[in-house]
Amino acid sequence: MTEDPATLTLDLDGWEGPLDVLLALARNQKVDLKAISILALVDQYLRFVEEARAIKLELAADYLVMAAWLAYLKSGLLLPRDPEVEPNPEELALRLQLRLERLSAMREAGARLVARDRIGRDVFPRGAPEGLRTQRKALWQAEIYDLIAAYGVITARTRPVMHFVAQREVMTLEAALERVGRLLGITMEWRTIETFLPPAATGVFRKSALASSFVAALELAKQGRAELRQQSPFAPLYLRTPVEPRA
Amino acid sequence: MSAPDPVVRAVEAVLFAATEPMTADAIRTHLQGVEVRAALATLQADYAGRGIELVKRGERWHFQTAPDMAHLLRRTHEEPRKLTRAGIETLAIIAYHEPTTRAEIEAIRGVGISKGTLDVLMEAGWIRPAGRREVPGRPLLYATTPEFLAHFGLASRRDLPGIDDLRAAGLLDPVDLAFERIDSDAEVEVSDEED
Amino acid sequence: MSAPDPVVRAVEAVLFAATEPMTADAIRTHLQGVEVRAALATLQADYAGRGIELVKRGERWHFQTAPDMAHLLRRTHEEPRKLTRAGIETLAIIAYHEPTTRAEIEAIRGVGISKGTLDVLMEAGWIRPAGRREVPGRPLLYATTPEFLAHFGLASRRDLPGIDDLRAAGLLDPVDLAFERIDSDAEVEVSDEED
Repeated sequence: MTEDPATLTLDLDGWEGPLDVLLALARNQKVDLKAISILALVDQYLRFVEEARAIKLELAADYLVMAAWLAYLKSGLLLPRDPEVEPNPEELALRLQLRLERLSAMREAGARLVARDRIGRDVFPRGAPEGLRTQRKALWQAEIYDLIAAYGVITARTRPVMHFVAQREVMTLEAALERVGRLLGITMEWRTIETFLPPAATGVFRKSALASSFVAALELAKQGRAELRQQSPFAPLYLRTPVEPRA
Repeated sequence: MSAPDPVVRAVEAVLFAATEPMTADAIRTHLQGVEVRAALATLQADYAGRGIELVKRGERWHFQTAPDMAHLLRRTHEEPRKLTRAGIETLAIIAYHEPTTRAEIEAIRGVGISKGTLDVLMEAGWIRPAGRREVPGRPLLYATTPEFLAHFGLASRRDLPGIDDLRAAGLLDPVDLAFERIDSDAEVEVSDEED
Repeated sequence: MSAPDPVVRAVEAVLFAATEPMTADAIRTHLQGVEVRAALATLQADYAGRGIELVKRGERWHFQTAPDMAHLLRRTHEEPRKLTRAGIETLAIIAYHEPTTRAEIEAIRGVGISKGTLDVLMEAGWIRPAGRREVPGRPLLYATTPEFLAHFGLASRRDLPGIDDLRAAGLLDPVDLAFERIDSDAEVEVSDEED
């Protein structure tokens, strides 16, 4: 520590980085930030960093980076300007000044903000409010149609399905087996399956007789008691007694 | 309001911010010995007839909302809500089969029901517990209420369409079809609500 | 005090009983649609100069003790959380620049923000995430909350101390923008001189 007002105490815990230090140094110039001497500011900062090193205080890297940048800025400001160098040193100095102004403005704004009449410190809400309670009550809605349609759905979904076949004439497989087997013995010629059906069969009974006779023919063929022939799919189906019954 | 004197203002602020009713002595201590009784009387008169009043309970003073405003502190807000499919199906089963148990409802629906579903129907006032069935486990029975009949515009449960009526109305169509119809109904309702 | 009309009494009772500041709309909803704006103005006038006042912070209204009563009340109440300098500056930067990103806060302060700083401000309920900026990386934006306005006694963000002056001086603009403006002003001046 020194008596020099331009020198800051080297308690680094108190500083939030190089910009913070620069702002404090700039404030020590006791002029509007717009009018600060950037050269003086650079010298003050470099002295601050040197002193820190002199007492072997370990400085964070960003303080050293700022020191190097400021040393570069200083030389740029002092030496004759090289028009090739962009950005030029005056521009860099102006940018630094603008940054310091902005940090300073926000620091002051923050101080004014926390100094306002704050709830819980300066002004107080009611200590024991009764509280407002809104009980939300659902007003459930459903229409009679929804209700019966739902029941219809459940019923359709879960009732056991029963099919009633009303008075349909059928030829059973047993009857067909007996009839086809008996008729096969009458002749040795190929005959279409239709000739094996009862002559009186019409309508659904005929369909039933055809289906049963077909299954009967397959069964008889399996037993070696019939031979089947069909030229192509859906072509007439022929049956006859095997010429040489298989074993 | 009149602009009150400083002691009245101080007592007013202290009582307002207090978390508990305070005795006159406690207020005085708080205000570094200022006499507060006159101020309390003034405040009580100031607030007479307002939405807030200053009251003395035993030896303690506190602000409270005027008793005739108490109903404002608790408000019931009704929100129309649509029953879920589980809700409407459960209600339909109870209506057609009452009194019935939860297990029966589940057997008929073919899906389990959550307790919440029955709760919602009870909250709506459409079903009620109706004793227990005297079988092992004594399961609770559910039945519909007069409110149920009133809501659905039915004179009695016999007014519910029977299975034959449902079939005639096409409501026993293959399940897929019926589901589609319900789904599209639901969509229409949603878009109505958005309007 | 004058005996107020029923709507004024109702609004008074509701705001008095409420645990949080309420918008005029919320009060109207609570009172089932009664128009409350005139009543709020009446109440605000009724309480002017008393130990309690009705204030509007952002869009929300609440009763609180008069600021000049602070000395009487402070010692019974615990100090609200003490903010660090980093916390205060970060809050100020967000309030004066909102919505703003973490990178912008760091650019102004010249140091990184430790994670805890934003957390503390969010936990206090004073800042909130406010979407993302649609630039590469889509950084999160931060803005202040209605609680921030209420806590710091601000009627709106326009009420932030000195915000008009700061804006007029360009001190809320980024350095780049300010620099460009100064640069172009300088050029204008140069051309003026040439005239």
